[in-house]
Amino acid sequence: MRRIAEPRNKLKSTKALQAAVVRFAGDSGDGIQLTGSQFTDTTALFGNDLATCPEYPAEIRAPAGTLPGVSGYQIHFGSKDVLTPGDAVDALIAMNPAALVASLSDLKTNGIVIVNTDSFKERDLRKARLSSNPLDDYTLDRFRVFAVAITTLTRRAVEDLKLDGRIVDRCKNFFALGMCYWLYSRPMEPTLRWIGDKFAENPQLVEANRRALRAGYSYCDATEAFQIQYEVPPARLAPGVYRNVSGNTALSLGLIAASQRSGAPLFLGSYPITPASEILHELARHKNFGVITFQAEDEIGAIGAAIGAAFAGALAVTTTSGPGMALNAESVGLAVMVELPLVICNIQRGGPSTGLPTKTEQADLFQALFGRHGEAPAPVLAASSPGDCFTVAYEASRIALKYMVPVIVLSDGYLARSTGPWRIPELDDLPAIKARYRADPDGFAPYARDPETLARPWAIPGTPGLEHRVGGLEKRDVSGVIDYDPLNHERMVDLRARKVAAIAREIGPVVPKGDGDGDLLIVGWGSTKGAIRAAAQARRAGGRRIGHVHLRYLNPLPPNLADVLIRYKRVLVPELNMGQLAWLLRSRFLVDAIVFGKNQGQPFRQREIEAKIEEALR
Amino acid sequence: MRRIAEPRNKLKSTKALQAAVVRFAGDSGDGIQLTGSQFTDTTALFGNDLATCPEYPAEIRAPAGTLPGVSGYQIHFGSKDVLTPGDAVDALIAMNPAALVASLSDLKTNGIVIVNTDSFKERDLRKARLSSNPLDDYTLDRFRVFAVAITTLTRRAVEDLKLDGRIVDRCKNFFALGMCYWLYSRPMEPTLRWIGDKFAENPQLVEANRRALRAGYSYCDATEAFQIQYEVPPARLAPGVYRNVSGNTALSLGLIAASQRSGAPLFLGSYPITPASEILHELARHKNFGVITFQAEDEIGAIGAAIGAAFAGALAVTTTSGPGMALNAESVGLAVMVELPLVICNIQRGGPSTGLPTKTEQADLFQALFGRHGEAPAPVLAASSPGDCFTVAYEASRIALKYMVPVIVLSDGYLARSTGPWRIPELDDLPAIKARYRADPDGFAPYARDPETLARPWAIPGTPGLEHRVGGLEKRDVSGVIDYDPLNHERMVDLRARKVAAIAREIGPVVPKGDGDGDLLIVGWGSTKGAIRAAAQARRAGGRRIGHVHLRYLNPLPPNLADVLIRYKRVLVPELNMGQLAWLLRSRFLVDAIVFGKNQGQPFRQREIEAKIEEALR
Amino acid sequence: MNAPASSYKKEDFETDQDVRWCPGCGDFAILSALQSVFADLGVPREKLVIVSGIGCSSRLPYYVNTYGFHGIHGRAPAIATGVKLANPDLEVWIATGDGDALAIGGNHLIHALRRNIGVKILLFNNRVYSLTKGQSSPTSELGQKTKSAPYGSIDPPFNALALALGAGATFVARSIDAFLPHLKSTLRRAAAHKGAAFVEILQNCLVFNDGAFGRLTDKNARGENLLVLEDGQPLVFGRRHDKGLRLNGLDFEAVVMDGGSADHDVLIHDERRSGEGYAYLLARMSDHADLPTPIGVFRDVQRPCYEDSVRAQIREITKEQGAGDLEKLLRAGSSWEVRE
Amino acid sequence: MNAPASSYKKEDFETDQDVRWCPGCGDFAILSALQSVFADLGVPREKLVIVSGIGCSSRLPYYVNTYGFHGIHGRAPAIATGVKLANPDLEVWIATGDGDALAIGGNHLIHALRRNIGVKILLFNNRVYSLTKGQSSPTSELGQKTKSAPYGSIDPPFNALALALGAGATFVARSIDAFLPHLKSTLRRAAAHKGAAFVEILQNCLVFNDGAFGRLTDKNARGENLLVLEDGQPLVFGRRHDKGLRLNGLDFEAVVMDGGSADHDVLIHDERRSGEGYAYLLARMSDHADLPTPIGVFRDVQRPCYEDSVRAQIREITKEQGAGDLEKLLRAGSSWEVRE
Ligand SMILES: Cc1ncc(C[n+]2csc(CCOP(=O)(O)OP(=O)(O)O)c2C)c(N)n1
Ligand SMILES: Cc1ncc(C[n+]2csc(CCOP(=O)(O)OP(=O)(O)O)c2C)c(N)n1
Ligand code: SF4
Ligand code: SF4
Ligand SMILES: [Mg+2]
Ligand SMILES: [Mg+2]
Repeated sequence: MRRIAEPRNKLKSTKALQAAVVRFAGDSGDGIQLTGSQFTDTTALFGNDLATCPEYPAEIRAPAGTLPGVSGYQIHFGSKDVLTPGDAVDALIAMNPAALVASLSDLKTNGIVIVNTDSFKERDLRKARLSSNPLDDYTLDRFRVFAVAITTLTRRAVEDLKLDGRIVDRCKNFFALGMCYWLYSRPMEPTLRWIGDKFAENPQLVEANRRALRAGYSYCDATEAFQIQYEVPPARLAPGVYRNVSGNTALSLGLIAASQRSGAPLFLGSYPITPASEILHELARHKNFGVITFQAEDEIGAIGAAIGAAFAGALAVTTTSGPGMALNAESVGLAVMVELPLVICNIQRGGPSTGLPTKTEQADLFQALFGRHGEAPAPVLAASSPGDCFTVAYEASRIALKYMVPVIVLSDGYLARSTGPWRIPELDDLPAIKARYRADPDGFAPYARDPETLARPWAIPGTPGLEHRVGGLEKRDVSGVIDYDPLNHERMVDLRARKVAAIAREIGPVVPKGDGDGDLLIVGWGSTKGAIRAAAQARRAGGRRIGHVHLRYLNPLPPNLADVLIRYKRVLVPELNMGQLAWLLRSRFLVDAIVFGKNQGQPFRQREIEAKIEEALR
Repeated sequence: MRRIAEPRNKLKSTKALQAAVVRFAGDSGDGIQLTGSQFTDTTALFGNDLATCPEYPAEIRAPAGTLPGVSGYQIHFGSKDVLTPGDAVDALIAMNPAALVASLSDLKTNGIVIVNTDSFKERDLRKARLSSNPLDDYTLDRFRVFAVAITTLTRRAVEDLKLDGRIVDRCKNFFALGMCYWLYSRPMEPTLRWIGDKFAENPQLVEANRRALRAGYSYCDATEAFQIQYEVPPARLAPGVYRNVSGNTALSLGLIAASQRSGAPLFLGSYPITPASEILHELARHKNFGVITFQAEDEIGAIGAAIGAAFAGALAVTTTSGPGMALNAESVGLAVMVELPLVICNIQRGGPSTGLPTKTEQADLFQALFGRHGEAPAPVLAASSPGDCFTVAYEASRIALKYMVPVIVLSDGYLARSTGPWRIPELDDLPAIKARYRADPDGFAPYARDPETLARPWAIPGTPGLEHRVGGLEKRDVSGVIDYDPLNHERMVDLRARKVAAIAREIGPVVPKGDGDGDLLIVGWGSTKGAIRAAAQARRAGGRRIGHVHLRYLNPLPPNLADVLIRYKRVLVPELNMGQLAWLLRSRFLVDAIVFGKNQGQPFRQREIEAKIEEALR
Repeated sequence: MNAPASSYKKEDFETDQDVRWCPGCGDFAILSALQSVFADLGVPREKLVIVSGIGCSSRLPYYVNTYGFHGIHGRAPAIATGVKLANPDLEVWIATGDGDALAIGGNHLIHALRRNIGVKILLFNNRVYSLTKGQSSPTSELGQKTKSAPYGSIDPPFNALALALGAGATFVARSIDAFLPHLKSTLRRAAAHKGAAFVEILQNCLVFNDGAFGRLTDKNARGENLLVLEDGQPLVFGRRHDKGLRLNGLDFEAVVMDGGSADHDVLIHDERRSGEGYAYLLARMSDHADLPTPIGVFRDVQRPCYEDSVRAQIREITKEQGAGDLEKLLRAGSSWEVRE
Repeated sequence: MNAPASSYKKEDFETDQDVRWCPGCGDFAILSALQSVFADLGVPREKLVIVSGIGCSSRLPYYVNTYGFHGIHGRAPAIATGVKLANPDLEVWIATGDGDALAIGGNHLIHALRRNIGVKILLFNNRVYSLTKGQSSPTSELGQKTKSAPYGSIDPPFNALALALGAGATFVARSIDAFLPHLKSTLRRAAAHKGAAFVEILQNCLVFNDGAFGRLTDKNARGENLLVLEDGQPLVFGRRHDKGLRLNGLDFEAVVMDGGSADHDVLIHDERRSGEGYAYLLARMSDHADLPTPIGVFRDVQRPCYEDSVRAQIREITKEQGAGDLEKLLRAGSSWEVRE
């Protein structure tokens, strides 16, 4: 089923758009996330490219109707490349006053605002700390406001079902969804079907929700207030099978894929922490892949168990966020020393300390690169989009297994939660990956190295004749026995560094997007990719000669980066921190990279980067 | 008592030296450390400048006579500035074969080797894994060897005391010491006195040890083999009262001094770890200064308690080494966020992981600067000599109290153990330092800031009217309540960074030692100061134009550093790591600083730096 | 400015912060109980310090108008130890959760109890990680479905009180959010104890583990499932107070009290019982399906408390050696003078 | 290459590494006992894994020719848990010290015991930090002078066995380095236990705490101070085996066995006793100056072990859902196809 459109009301006019940004906002009890994902699924099936960004309240259940209780879900969809969830909102559906005021500043002038008037009573305004009703004052002057009694209309639609009032009111989000489907000419079929599956056990609920959805749609179709219906034609995506994934889901799938393809059973040692927990949740659901998820007593127990599992032959993983990563520092050093494969995922959040746990930030790059005592280098990879989390998790596993090293994967709260269409890879297209267990006792030495990768052998307990001891003390080259000899230490420090550096050979050259040389090279990493690309495209369209390099490999850096950097007059590094990658580039290449830091717990807006580009070029 | 010399044997000749390097080496049971420190104390009292470096076996009690069981003590003393314990040894006292072979490579050609022939039996050679006797083969051809039956001669000297054989043999180190006193024309008086005090409860022991000492002296005086006696005249040290201190002792004293002067009681939360433990031991001995030493269950408990104590008004300190520092990362971030004074001392050792716990290294600079999640800046100071540990500990406390920040102090295993003469400061000369507890409820806000230092008020529990809450979540400027507002977060990230950066105002300009401009600037930090200075002096004497800047403040950097850097053609950064400070300078100043890393668990030799200087200037 | 300690009202311990718990959360009751108890204690407000870790429960300090420290996950006992050692005059309370105290913070907890440092530890046990939205905790029950154990937990839970006793706790109690008077009196008892006081408060998380303690709070069920400990009173329970506990060798067993001879075997609760076995058996009761779960004060005994020992040692040494003299200290050992 | 498991000799478990303990250290005896026991177990050498933390004791893996992992300080139980979960066929042993296991590693230890993961934990208790040259440990005794407590320790020590029981340990035992046959048989019992086995081994550190267990090992003293537990045998001690333990309410008391009626009260040791109180009282005996210190197996009961539960759940779910199909998994949820 694709591209089914509802019958059109001939009295209304239709306007084609290249893209649109819609935000659903309401109280966390209002089912906003569900509404948003339904809209997203329908839009994906419809064939648009898209990007989404949910926003949850920081509290589990902040008092209903208050500002801290607002839940939001934004989707940007279009018929061209959609790179970000959108700077500015074309249409806002606000289920209560708090949701309205929280979103106002992001709304385009002349944008659409649909409000549920039933929740703009005196009491509701008070909860949102408003002294006057925004529907009555000047607040909404700049916008096209549709004041709809959504609750009342929903009730009316399901009246005869004689349902409990609380249940009825829970249907109102489907009414709102129906309105949006009308507004953007989306088919209702997928959601109607979904409702059927979801509430299969309660036919009355199925009926009520379906009716609400249809009622919303019909309401727009019938009422005079709504005159224009929009159309956003499907995008031309590369052929393939797609699904919409969040970063955390994609990361989990990447790990399972790596385990399945390599033959090393997946072991996750983890301790819950926002925004990494969903990886633990997701992997715990797939035990039929032989996945072991071990929720440890703390992060140190989690990574400790992962190191033990790696010793015993598993594809071992630990997932955490900044604070947990800080606790893990000593254990990462151990993994570096014992040279075992390990994938360490840090889903970054706002810091320092407990910081802004529900917000996003990229301020743990230094920690990933340098946050250990002694010289303890480890490869560091960063994912740049929800779907890319799959690729990076898989690639990190590959490197870990091939080089016998702990590999650090950086994602962040924004990637973790936001979604985008992901082309599901053909299994045969995935890079080769293999657990190479040593079995042959002949010539075995625990720290003898593969001449190419410098990897030591993976001789797992249970293998006869390979009994040996590893540990955190410095070891003698080849034999692996404890050794404090000065020159041996220097050799081992060097070997550990060279092993990581050698991975660069496998990293393809970076090829800047946009102009291959020119005035400005923008270098980014991680979740900022969409915003940077969109901004660069826009400024190039405005006549600028700009290239954009987005780094997946932060350590080692791609081997041709130096050559690329010198082809531009200036280098700009936008990051959600105070300039950590910029520091790295400055030090490594002695290039006067311009720091563009943002420390607001929020992703970049395209326009912020555009403005900075212009400033840099001035 | 100073400069008492023993009567001279007129038949022998005397040769004056500017400096000499003596190493005592033997089994860890041989009392080597005690012998070395007696020689040192005497030499200090005699008026030489000096530097020492003890080396302990890694094991508690490695099997007697083996290579891992060798204990060493090296002293460099002279009549000019003595900057290092010496690259090469003028005189070695080797109490057994293992001690001899372990030291051979450090011995100057034509150097003196005194061996105790009584311990060069077949069995002793086997323990040292020697197949032939080095006294009989070519091994010692390059040296002036004095083969002395030290054990036998000692026994003979105390024969009539009818002591237990084991006790008698323990006296032999005093015989050796006596020989050295003769060799370098040192007075025996101080040690004779010390023996009297030390063994006061056992007059027989006093007698035996004194006899052994005198016997050693007389033996050299009498026997023909020893023809030349050396003299190293006193140095011209700046006037003042001196004592010989190790880095860990000086650091402990600095903390007590800071507490006494500031009025904030000293609280140490610590967990034992080599080479930091002696600070805990030392402070635990001074409870009559009101010092609380709390040995916690682990490092996290230690720093946690310190943070709690800081909240309650103490000058709070934690001491650890790399692995503990790694564990502390999360808590340091908390201290940054709650903006409480805290002194965090990392006595670095060889890493990564457990690494080389008894060896020295400077590879935790990155960890100190960047080893936390989020943007969590903290001042970082490094000590450069044993005595400087006092100054730096005091200064770190001053900064912590003045700016309400956690301050990281870096020392290392080499500084911790080695000793040098330290001019005891006059109390009045110490910089002002003050615990500024807030008492006035008027206008109080927990995150209101001093306009100059940006410090928030220290309002300690027990103060009426100042009840407030702190924590690791982002806080609103001034009021300190939890706040996830994007712009507030940015402001706070910025404020925390500016507060640390502002300390630069108090850092005097760096003035290079040596040439103020020229071909090469050497920039160093920490314990390498002596070796760098000595090498730079030597190369300047060889005609090079070299300056040397040694950084005490690693964050923030001294404000005039950029101006200094550009006055030289090249910049060389010798460090006991892979180039961490060099990286910092490159990034910060875009200067092509040359990395000179050494990763051997050993301090620099002067000659290594000299060679590198020449290479850099080529 | 501050009201005199004797005339506090509960409101004096409220702050202007919005309380950010889910409406209906058991944490509200605990907060309210604590504020009331603080008002009654007669301790000046500025001498009260609440330290917490991370979790829904650990938000508590923000809502009580005393000094407060919202620490990091699991570290409240460490921070609180530092506060109390630095200033033993303060009354230091800890608010913590089952994850905070028993998972990541387990080590600090047992060491605080071992040392018997004078802090009051309130463990809000809802058998789940709530702030992080519903994973298993070390007190989650076998089979309990959570986000991290979607097929049911296979990790056997800790018995928090048995663990505390094993670590050497001198004061151990249990109460329930739903029983406000009992909770208050338990908190009062904790306040009165000198040394470490460990209080497990069974707390309902209505979002992620609603009804976890229904057996104990439900009007109909609780009679059979709950045993309220009272010092000097027999160990009696049952809807009609008709059952008692007696010893069978070294185990407890429930007997019906029918006025017969068995009635005399029923044990009398003794909080100060010196042997450790009694409190331990009481603590282990909740592991046994056939025994009721006790609430109240299990054990309240005296051992020297840590902050006193620390101060006493300092006093003693200072008496012996005299107060430290910095000048002398710096010049200790062999020093020498160099003159111009 | 490897000898058949059945014909191992002790020497098969030696390595070519120089043993770096002080001559005379109690660790040698433990090493030797373990090597002998390994030789007898009939487990192929490659299936044995020894994990340790940091400390003198934690050097042990280097000296045993099996797979070995010298971890970081305190984390051996975490690492061992990962090894055992990843491959339950392995026999996983932990060598740890009183500092390693009870100070920094306390949390991992109690959680390993709670989960009942099948690892054998050998705690070398010398009541001091030896590797770091003599600081206090959590089992140092009150008043013990150490480098970090030069005026005597004021920290009350843990009772390791009580702590283990409080955490839910299923196998708890104590032995002494000096009693080689007893030590070996205790290790053999640990090897035979399914689930977590916790063995405290009193170990003499002759450098930093020499004679700490003299009361128990000294020929003259030990009769009165030591009680050797034997399953099914009465709790008897005394130089002339003339004293027994009986219950007084819920406490143990020592009685002289004079052939009189009191003799019948003397308790019979029962390792498998289901109630928790008995083993706990045995564990607490060493805290009481008037009671002897027991050695032997205190408790040996069965609970499901963690690695089994983990595997069972995986098996069950796989049976229900079928083995995972990667292709299907990737395409799960609503997917759509875009054609050329
Ligand atoms: C180092 C670290 N790890 C993990 C977290 C995430 N985290 C916050 S609260 C919490 C558990 C809370 O559970 P509990 O202590 O039972 O408190 P509750 O929310 O149930 O009251 C976790 C895992 C964190 N903040 N810091
Ligand atoms: C994180 C960390 N903290 C501290 C240390 C230092 N350390 C090494 S062993 C040890 C204690 C050893 O005591 P114990 O476990 O009793 O072993 P023993 O030496 O007595 O056998 C300590 C504190 C370390 N290696 N790592
Ligand atoms: S999630 Fe549970 S524990 Fe947290 S506030 Fe809500 S009800 Fe309370
Ligand atoms: S220091 Fe003590 S425990 Fe360590 S090896 Fe020596 S005797 Fe054994
Ligand atoms: Mg909880
Ligand atoms: Mg020990």
